[in-house]
Order: sequence, then structure tokens, then C-alpha cells
Amino acid sequence: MPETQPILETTPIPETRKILLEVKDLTMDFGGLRAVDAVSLNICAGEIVALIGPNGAGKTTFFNCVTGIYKPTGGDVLVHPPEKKTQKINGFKPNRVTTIGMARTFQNIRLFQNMTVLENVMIGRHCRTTTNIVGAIFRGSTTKRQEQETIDICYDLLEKVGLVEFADEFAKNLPYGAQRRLEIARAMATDPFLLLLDEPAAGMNPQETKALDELIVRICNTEQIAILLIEHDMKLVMNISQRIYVMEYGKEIAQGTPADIRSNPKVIEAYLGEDTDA
Amino acid sequence: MEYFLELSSSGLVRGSIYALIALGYTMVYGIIQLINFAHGEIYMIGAFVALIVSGVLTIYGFSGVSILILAGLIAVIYAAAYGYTLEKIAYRPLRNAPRLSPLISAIGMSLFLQNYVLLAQTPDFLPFPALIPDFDFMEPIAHIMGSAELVILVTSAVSMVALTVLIKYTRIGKAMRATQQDMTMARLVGVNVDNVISTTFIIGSVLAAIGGVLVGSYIGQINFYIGFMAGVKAFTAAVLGGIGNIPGAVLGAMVLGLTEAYAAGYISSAYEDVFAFGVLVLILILRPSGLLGKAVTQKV
Amino acid sequence: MRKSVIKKLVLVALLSMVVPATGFAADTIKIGVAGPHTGDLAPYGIPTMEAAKMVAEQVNAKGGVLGKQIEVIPMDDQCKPEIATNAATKLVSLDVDVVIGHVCSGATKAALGIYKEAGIIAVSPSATNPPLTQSGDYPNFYRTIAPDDDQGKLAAEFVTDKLGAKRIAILHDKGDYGKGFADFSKQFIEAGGKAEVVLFEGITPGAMDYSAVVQKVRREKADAVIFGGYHPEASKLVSQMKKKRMKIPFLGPDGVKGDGFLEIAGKNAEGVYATGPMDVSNLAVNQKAKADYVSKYGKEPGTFFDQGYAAMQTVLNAIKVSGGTEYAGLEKALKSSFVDTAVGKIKFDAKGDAEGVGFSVFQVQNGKFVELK
Amino acid sequence: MVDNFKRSFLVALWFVFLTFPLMVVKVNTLKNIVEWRWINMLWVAIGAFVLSLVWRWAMARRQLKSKAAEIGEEGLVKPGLGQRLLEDPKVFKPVLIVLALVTIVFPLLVDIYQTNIMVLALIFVVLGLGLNITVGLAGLLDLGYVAFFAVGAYTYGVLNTFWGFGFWISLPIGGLMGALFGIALGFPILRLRGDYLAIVTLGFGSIAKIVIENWEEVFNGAKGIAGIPRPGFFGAEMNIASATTYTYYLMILMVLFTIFITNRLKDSRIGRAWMALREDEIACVAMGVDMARTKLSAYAFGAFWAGLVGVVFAARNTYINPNSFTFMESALVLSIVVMGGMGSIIGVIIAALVLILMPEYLRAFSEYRMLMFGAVMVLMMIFRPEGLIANVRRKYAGRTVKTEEANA
Repeated sequence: MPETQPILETTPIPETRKILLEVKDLTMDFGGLRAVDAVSLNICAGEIVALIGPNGAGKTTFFNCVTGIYKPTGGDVLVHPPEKKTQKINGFKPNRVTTIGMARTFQNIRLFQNMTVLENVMIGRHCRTTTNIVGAIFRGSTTKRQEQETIDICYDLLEKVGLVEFADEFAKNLPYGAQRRLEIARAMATDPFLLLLDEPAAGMNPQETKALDELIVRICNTEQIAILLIEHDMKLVMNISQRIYVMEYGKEIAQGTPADIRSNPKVIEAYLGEDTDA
Repeated sequence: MEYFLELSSSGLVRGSIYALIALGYTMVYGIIQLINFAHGEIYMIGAFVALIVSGVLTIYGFSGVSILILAGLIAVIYAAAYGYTLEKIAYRPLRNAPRLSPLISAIGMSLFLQNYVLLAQTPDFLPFPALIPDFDFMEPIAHIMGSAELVILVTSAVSMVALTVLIKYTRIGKAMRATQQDMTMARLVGVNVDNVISTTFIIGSVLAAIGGVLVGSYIGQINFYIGFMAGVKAFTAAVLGGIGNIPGAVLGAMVLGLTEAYAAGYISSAYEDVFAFGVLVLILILRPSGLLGKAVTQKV
Repeated sequence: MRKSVIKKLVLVALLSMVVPATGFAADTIKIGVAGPHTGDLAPYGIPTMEAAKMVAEQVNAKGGVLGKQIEVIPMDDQCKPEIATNAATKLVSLDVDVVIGHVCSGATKAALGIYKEAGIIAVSPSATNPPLTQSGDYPNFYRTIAPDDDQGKLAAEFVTDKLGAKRIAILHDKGDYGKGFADFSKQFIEAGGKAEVVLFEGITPGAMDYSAVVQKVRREKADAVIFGGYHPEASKLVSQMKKKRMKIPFLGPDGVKGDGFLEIAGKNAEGVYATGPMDVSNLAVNQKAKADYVSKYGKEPGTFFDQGYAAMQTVLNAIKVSGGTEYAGLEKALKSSFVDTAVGKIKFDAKGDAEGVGFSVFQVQNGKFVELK
Repeated sequence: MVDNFKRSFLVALWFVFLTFPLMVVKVNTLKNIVEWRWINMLWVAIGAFVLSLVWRWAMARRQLKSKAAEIGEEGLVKPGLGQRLLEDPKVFKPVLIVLALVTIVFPLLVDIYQTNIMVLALIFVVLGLGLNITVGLAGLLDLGYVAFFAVGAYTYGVLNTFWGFGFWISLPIGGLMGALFGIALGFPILRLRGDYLAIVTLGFGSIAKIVIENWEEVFNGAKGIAGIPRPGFFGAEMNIASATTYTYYLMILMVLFTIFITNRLKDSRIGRAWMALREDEIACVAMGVDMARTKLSAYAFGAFWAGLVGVVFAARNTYINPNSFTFMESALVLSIVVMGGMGSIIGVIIAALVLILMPEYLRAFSEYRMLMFGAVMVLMMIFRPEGLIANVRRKYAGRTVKTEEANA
């Protein structure tokens, strides 16, 4: 893709910031279908980056490749966790990716429906806690302490997303917007340095979207968690993201600041007929 | 060599019966992702109805081919009716339930139907009349393949061709394929999904009943329990071939039938089932989607 | 509460003594009849129960034994060991004096320990497993049927001597009974040295067909087949052998010799051999028992009816001779006094096997099993 | 209403047609007699009519309920009476005390037969609790659970016949062997999804039985292993009555032990991972839960109880043969779990007691036992998928109050 090359070069990554996730030429084939075609992407600490594109552009597939749900057929996914050595994670199982420090939410909400809100978040702590079968049976002081810590952390997270009052409610009984926020809280419980949000605002009304908007910015600023989000709500995307990548038909067609993207003819073409300012 | 042929012939016969039953499993699974555990029971009920009808007809003085046709026809009708009712009672209310629920309901239905036949009829084996006559032209090779075996192979082949035509070229076949692809979408474009599912159960039941009648006539005895093992094996065959895939079910059934025959012939028939399930586990480890199944990428 | 504790203590005390709990003031003589009365093996258990009830009715009508009425207590064990122990403890807790049963050897083994400890004698109509008597573990066990090794021996001798077979294929259904019979047949054929066992293999009961194993028999060029198991598999094998145009003799044990086999195998049954308890249908006692049964139930009695009938007769006789239901007395009576039963004039030997019963070989001729002399 | 009757009438007609050949006609091919049992037709018609009315009523209720749940009206989906009672300490405590007393004095009040079947029922309670971990908590359908039970029973049988191992040494070995087999069988099926798992576990169940049947040198084949000693108590000689009573208390302890351990695990990091796996495998993995390890541990842990209690089973019967380990037993344990309510401990206990004791006390109905199991499984799934006693939602201890933390 020689055409896209110059754009990549024109928006250099600020050098002061440390790169957390570096995706190089990621490719994913399903049988004969190339869903993601040599997409490259970088995310730095403290950034909010958006990945946009028309439906079926391969955004979610890209997410799935990065988070280990699919094994990419080509390219590299490198992570540079803060204060740890760089790892190439293609083909890692999702749980290892999460353990390294990248957590995600899902486009179609995937909560543990028949577990309480608190328990949902507690699952997020699984990879950060160590109680084994023996520990669980004897419930020694270490286990007890760990359990209490988990509960405390989870309550704090619920507070942050505004769900404390629902802590003992089944996840399935939450309203839609609250379920989205619970997914975010659950992902945050894994102590990520990077949060991947797959259409977090889908199905939300304007007020909820606004609250979400604030929540994401707050997470990025106060928790020091970088964010990569897929989103169709352009207002949200333009509001909060520092950089935007655009995909179409599995290919990356543009990247840059919201202002760059807004004026990029290719993007406009890709979205022709779609309401970019909605 | 002759021994090999003999074993192959018995493997193929067994395989084609498995295939007739496996098709029902695989079609239902393809559409609603449910293991219809009670499908083997439909096969058994088909055989029982054929037995009862032929018994009554014999007593009332019918003979030969007319019995075969009438008994087969009524068995098929009843199996279809049972399949239809089964879906309506045990599965339709659970359409949107968690995956385990319809499966457990299916196991319950299987137990229920077995014991229903046991109580309504008898726990003993019953003699099944030999409805298939011996053909003279098969006599020279009868020790390799007899008339009954030939009829089983031909009937199954014809049924499968008919099924293929039905699915490929008829309206309901198209609707079935559409529903299999995407139920919501099919519903949106005006396919009556409930009808399609019912039809799938009916077609599957019809094939199973054909299998039941053939087996009964070939083996000469049935009881309430024959459906269970046959069902498990047929399901194994469907999984082997890649569940949801119609040619796959036939291939899987043949592979399973031949495996069992060769295992019994060359190793030991005491471990026949061990080999059958061993092949299943092996294939599932090496190729989790079965022989012809497409690797399903789960939508996330 | 306290009363119950006392009751319990009394019970324990009673049970731990060898004296049967019914030593005192029992109005009736209780006889437990245990066997499969439900489930797929029920056809093997119900005839014994019916026989016991019939005998009891007749005796009761004549005033009972020692002036006491006989009470038959049927108990289902489904031929499963765990249910059999339930049944056994239930019978023990009901203070039965003697048990007729159990029917399956496995269930019998599970239950016998309980009877032994409670000082109760069990007379089985059908548990043919040899160690039950031969091991000496169960002194309280008796049976009115000959053990499997007798049957295996007879089968082996018949096939080698009478049929003159040289290459014998032995198949079995992997079950306790069938495999036992097959094992003994093999053992006696090998010991006899007149023929060789060319194939010894288990088949899977309930498998769709047995054509592969039938082909195997053909390949081994066997000139006779001995099958250990029950009639459904036997009829399937016979019909498939016929389909494969094999004409070698087929011999099964008493599990094959019955109307069930004739009914299911139909025409294919013709010429099949089966061992089974000696033909006793010409005995007066047996004829009367069968006639009574037919007039009562309107059908022919089922499997083990004769043996069950005989078991009940021997037990009642022992009670009469010993003048009570005490273990030692019964034991002595069972082992010493001959009784004219539905299976012939028998008494029990030191191990508990009946003397005077045995097996013969039968062949299906014109749709009936005919004893070969 | 009239419409309901009309439809039920049609349903009755349909069932009369459906059951006609099987319920009404009975052919005796040997004697060429047809028996027409017209009275059965009447029963079917009446039964189908009544059941159809009940069905309609129940379906309507069910729809109402699910609608209420959708709207989220908490008032309508209040917890059942049982659950509310259980949560009320005023009711709960006395009930528990009475139960404990009854449990303790039970063998003194009844004869050894009752005690003996109670032991069997308790064995199935433990089996139910064990399978509940695999199916109820982790959502892995296991149709060959009885194989692990057989592993335990045969472990004791074999260890005893060959090396004279006693009950108490064999008990933990049996459990460990069960767990080991759970892991060994779990490995190949890790990648399989629910439905495939069902068929493969079913296969394993039958393979286990076939191996036991055929491997005569070790397992004594179909002849079974006889003369297995009952549980010992410091070498004390016991007669059957006291041994049964002793086994009963042993089983009570074992059930308590199982409940204790299961509860602890359920409320731990591991238990939560199991439940998350049941709810959504992909989300679970994406949240950092190691699927392989979690699945294997659920398998192994479920199998552990089966193995453990298998030893007791062998000791109780003193004789084992392959007949006790068929698919029917697996189905029985599964229906215990389903009926009791997946994941619910109290429910499983009640269901096990009901399903095992009922056929003993109602021996007249034992023919209908499997028929009823089947019907119960279907009906439970449709009308009460949460089981008799729904899994009580766990409330966690509140968080540590911040100020206290600061002070400490």
C-alpha cells in the first residue's frame, strides 16, 4: 500500500511517550477471505486512540487478533509493557494477553449473566490473584487477605463506573448502559495498561454516551490506562481521541488526528453516504 | 481379500444405517445447534410401528410386498409425527434458553420415550418379520453381501439422493439452508423459521424410521433399547463428519461403520465400541470440526 | 426415643446371635423371594416369584407348615449389586426365615454376605456361578440348578464327541453368565484335547449387527460355534450366520434354551443346540406345577420356574423335617432329606449344590427344544 | 377459556393418534393374536387433555414471568418461598438443628434396611454434589460421570484383592485416582465445545465399562469382585447392623465434608472462574482466566468426589461388577443435578434423597421410575430451569471501610 505510506510518516508518534502496543502488518485470513490486510498501529502511554471504519471493515477482527481470540495469519503484535521487556504476542492465548496487561470489552456485551455485578468484576482480578485449590479449601490468612483485597478493589472500580448500588444484583438485570459500564469495570479489574473497547457506546442514548465519554477520559487520565476504541459514534470519537486510524475492507486507509481525519478525502469517500458527524 | 470384502460389506451396511440416522442429527444441529438426543428413539419407534403394523396385517391376511410398503409407510408417518411433536414439546419452549437446557431436555425425552415403549409394549425382544425377500441373483455372493444388505445400501443411497435434491432444489430446502446460515436474517426475509425447524425434524425422523425398518428387517429383532446405542453411534458419525454438514454425516457414518467392522474383524469385537469412540476422540483432537466440517470461527 | 434405643439394642443383639430373630412367637413363616422383578431382566426373576407364591398358596390352603401359614415376601433387586444389598437388608429387617434367591449370580454374591451374618439360608433357583458353592465362602447358600462348570463341560463334550467338531469358535456376551459358560467350555475343550478353540471372543450386546464377527468365525474355518449368553444375541448370531450361508452347528447355554429364542429366531432356530436343565416335564410334580400355573395365569411359565418351584419345595420340606426355622436344623434337613420336586428328587450336597439335577443337550426340532438322549 | 378447551381437545386427539399403535395394539406374532387395548386409548385421551390444559396454564405463567423479568420488575421475580425461608435465620437455625438431630438419631430409630438405603442415597448425594461442580458450576456437561465412580470402586476392589489394602487407605487413593482420570480424560476434550463434550464423555463412560468387562486379569471382568471388606473402625469386629450404622455416620461426615469443601471452593477465586466459564467461555478467557487449567480443575474436582465415594460404594456392597456403572447411573446423577438446581447444594441434596429413596419406598412404582426421570428432566428444563432450589445468589462481605484501613 504505497499510498498510505506518506500518511503514516506525517504523523510521527510523540517521542516523549512510550509505545505500549505496536502492531506491524497484521493480516488475518479466513479461508480465502482476507479480513484484515497488513494493518499497522501504535498506541502510546496515556493516549486514547480510535479505530473507525464502515461496518465489516475488519475492526473487530483486528481486536480479536490483538487480544488472542484469533491467531493472526501474518504480521506481528508487539507489546512493550511499562517496566517490563517487550513481548511478541501473536498466537498467545487470550488469557495470557490479558495477564500481560491488555484487557478488552465486547461489541455484543458478554457479561457473566447469572453472576452478580461484583462477581463479574472479581473475575477480572483472577489473573492478579493466586489462590489455588488448597488455599481455597483451607482459606488461610493469605487467602482471606487476598479475597478482601479483591472485594475492596472491585468496589472501588464499581464506584468509578457508578455501579456500587447494584453490586449484589445479577448482571443480567442491569440496564443496557450499565452493562456496558460493568464490562469496562471488569476489564479494568485486570490491571491493564491498555484497554481495548469494542463499540462501548453502541446502543446508548445521548446522556449515557456523554457519561461514557467522561468515564473514558477519566480512566485514561487518572488511571494511566491507554485506550484503543472501536466506535461508530463519531462525536464521541472526535471528542476524546487523540489519534484515529481508519479501516476499510480490511485495509488501513488513513490515520491521524481527528482534524486530519475529518478532512481526509479517502475517509470521506469511505464514509460517503454515512453520517460522519452524527 | 475375500475376508476384507466381507468386512467392508458389513461395515458399509452398518455405515449406511448410521448415515440414515446421522442425517437427522446433523440437519437438526445445523439449524438449531441442538443434539437431538431423542433422535435414536424415533428410529426405535419407527421400527416398532413397522413391527406392529406388519403383525396386524399378517394376521388380517395381507402378504409380501403389500406388508412391506404399508408397514414402511405407516412407520415413516408415525416417526414424522413423533419427531414433530417432540420438537414442539421438548425443544421449542427452550429456543432461547442456555445451551445446556435443550440438551438435558433431549436426554430426558430419550429416557421418556424408551420407557414409554417399554411400558406400553414389552421389555423383551420382539421378532421382526423378514420383510425383505431373498433375491436369487444375490445367491452366489450371499456370504459377502446378501439381499437384505443390498436393499439397505440401495435404499439408503436413494434416500440420501432424495434428501440432497430436496435441500438443493426445493423451496423448503432453500428455506432450510437460509435458516441454517442465519436464523434471524431468514426470519426477516420472510422465512417461517418455526415451520422450517419442524420440517427438519420431520425429514430427519423419516430417514431414521427408514433406517429402523431396514435394521429390524435385517436383524430380525427389536426392543425398546435399540435406539439408544444406534443414536449414540449415529451422532458419533455426524460429529466425525463434521456436524451440521450433510455429506459429512454420510462420510462419517461410513468411516465409523467400516472402523467398527475392521476393528471387530481384525482385532477384537469385544472392543468394538472402544475403537468407535477412540476414532471419534482422535478426530476431534486432530480436527475438532470433523472430517468435512468447516472450522467454525466463533463470532465475538 | 429411649424406647427406640432399646429396640435398636435388642435388634442388634438378636442379629448378632446366630439364632434367627423369629425364634419367638412368629405367627407366620416368612420367606423372602429376591430377584429382578422390574427392568430388562425381570423375565428371569418373575417366574420364580410366581412359583413361590403358588407353592405357598397351596400349602397354606392345606393348613401351612407346622401349623403356621407361609408368607411370601417378594423383593426386587434388578440384578444390580447395590439394589440387591438393599433388598437383602430389607428382608433381614423383615425377619424372614429363608430366602429364595437371588437370581443373578452377581446380585447373589452381593446379598449372601448379609444373609450369612444374619443366619439366613438362601436357596437360589438360577445363580449358576460355580464359586458360590465351590469357594466355601457362603455356607448358607444352596441352589436347585447345576453350576455353570457342569454345563460347560457338557457343552464341550457334546461338541467334540457327539458332533465331532475339531475347530471350535467360542463367542460370549462378556457378561458374568455368558463369559463364565464360555470360559468353562474352553477349559474343558482344551483339557479334552480332541479339538482346538480357534476363536474366543466377546461380542457387544446391543450392537447393531454381528456380521463382522460371523465373518471372522467363517475365516477361522470353525466347524462349530459355542455361544455363552442370552437369547437375543444368540438369535441375532444365528440369523446372521444363516444370512452368510454358514451351516455349522451352534450351541448355547440354558439362557438360550427357552421360548424367547424360538420366538425371535423363528425359522433360523431350527437345528440349534442348547444345553439346559434336564428335561423334567415327564415328572408328575413338574406336570402338576405347570398345569397349576397355566390354569392360574393362563400362559406357560417362564424361565427358572421349575427351579424356583423346587427351591420353595425344598425349603418348606426342610422346615417341616427340622421342625422349625433354626439355621442348624434347616441346614441338616436340606443336606439329608430327599424331596420330590419339580426338578426331580433332590437333596443338597455338602457345598450346597443339588444332587440329582443336571444338564442335557437339546436341539430345536420343528420349532421345539427336544432333549437329545 | 373455551379456546383452551378446544385446543386441548385437539391435542388429546393428536396424542390418541400418536400413541395408537404403541399403546392400543399389541401383537403376538408367535400365536398371531392382536390384543386391542382400547381402554388405554381412553386414558391417553383423558391424560393428554388434562395435561394439555395444565401445560397451557403453565406456559402462560412462564411467559408472564419472563416478561416481568424483561421489564425488570423486581417485585414479580421475587425469590421463591424456599429461598426466602432459607435466608431467614429465624427459620433456618431451628430447621438446621432439627435436621441435625434427625440425622444423628436416624439409624437408631429405623431398621438396618432403612439405614442401608439411606447410605446409598447419601452416596448419590455426594455424586450429585460432585457432578454439580462439573455441570452446575463449570457448565461442562459430563454424560460419563459414572466412569469416575467406577474408578473409585474398582480402585478399592483391586487394591484390596491384590495387596489387601484396607478401606481407609483406599479411600484417598480412590479419590485421587478419580481426579487423575478426570485430568487424563479432560486433556483431549479441552478444546471441545459443550455438545461435543457430551458425546465424548458418553463414549468415555462406555469405554470404562468395556475395559472393566474385558480386562479380566485385573478387574475380574463381568464376574465382579466379591468379598470387599466394609469400612473398618480401628480393627473392631462389627456385625452387619453396626457396620451399616457406622457406614451411615461415615457417609454423613463425608457429605458434610463435601459440602464444606465445595462451598469453600465455590466462594473462591476458583469457583468464580468455574462459573464464569459456564456463563461465557470467551469472555472468561478474555478476562485472564486460564481455560485449560480451569476446565481441568473442574473436571478433576468433580471426578475426585466420584472416586472417593466409589470406594464407599464398593465397601457398602462388598461386591462390585460392571452392571452398577452404566449410562443409566450417569443419567440418574445428571437428573439429580438438574432437578436440584444447577449449582445449588441444598437442591442437589434434596433431589438425590428424593430420587434414590422414592423408588425404594414406592417399589410399586419402580417400573415408572425411568419414565418419570425423563419427564422430570424435560419439564424442569422448561418450567424451572433453575431447579427445585435455585442457586442462592452470593452476597460478599462488604469492603473494608477506608478510614479503618487508614487507622490500622
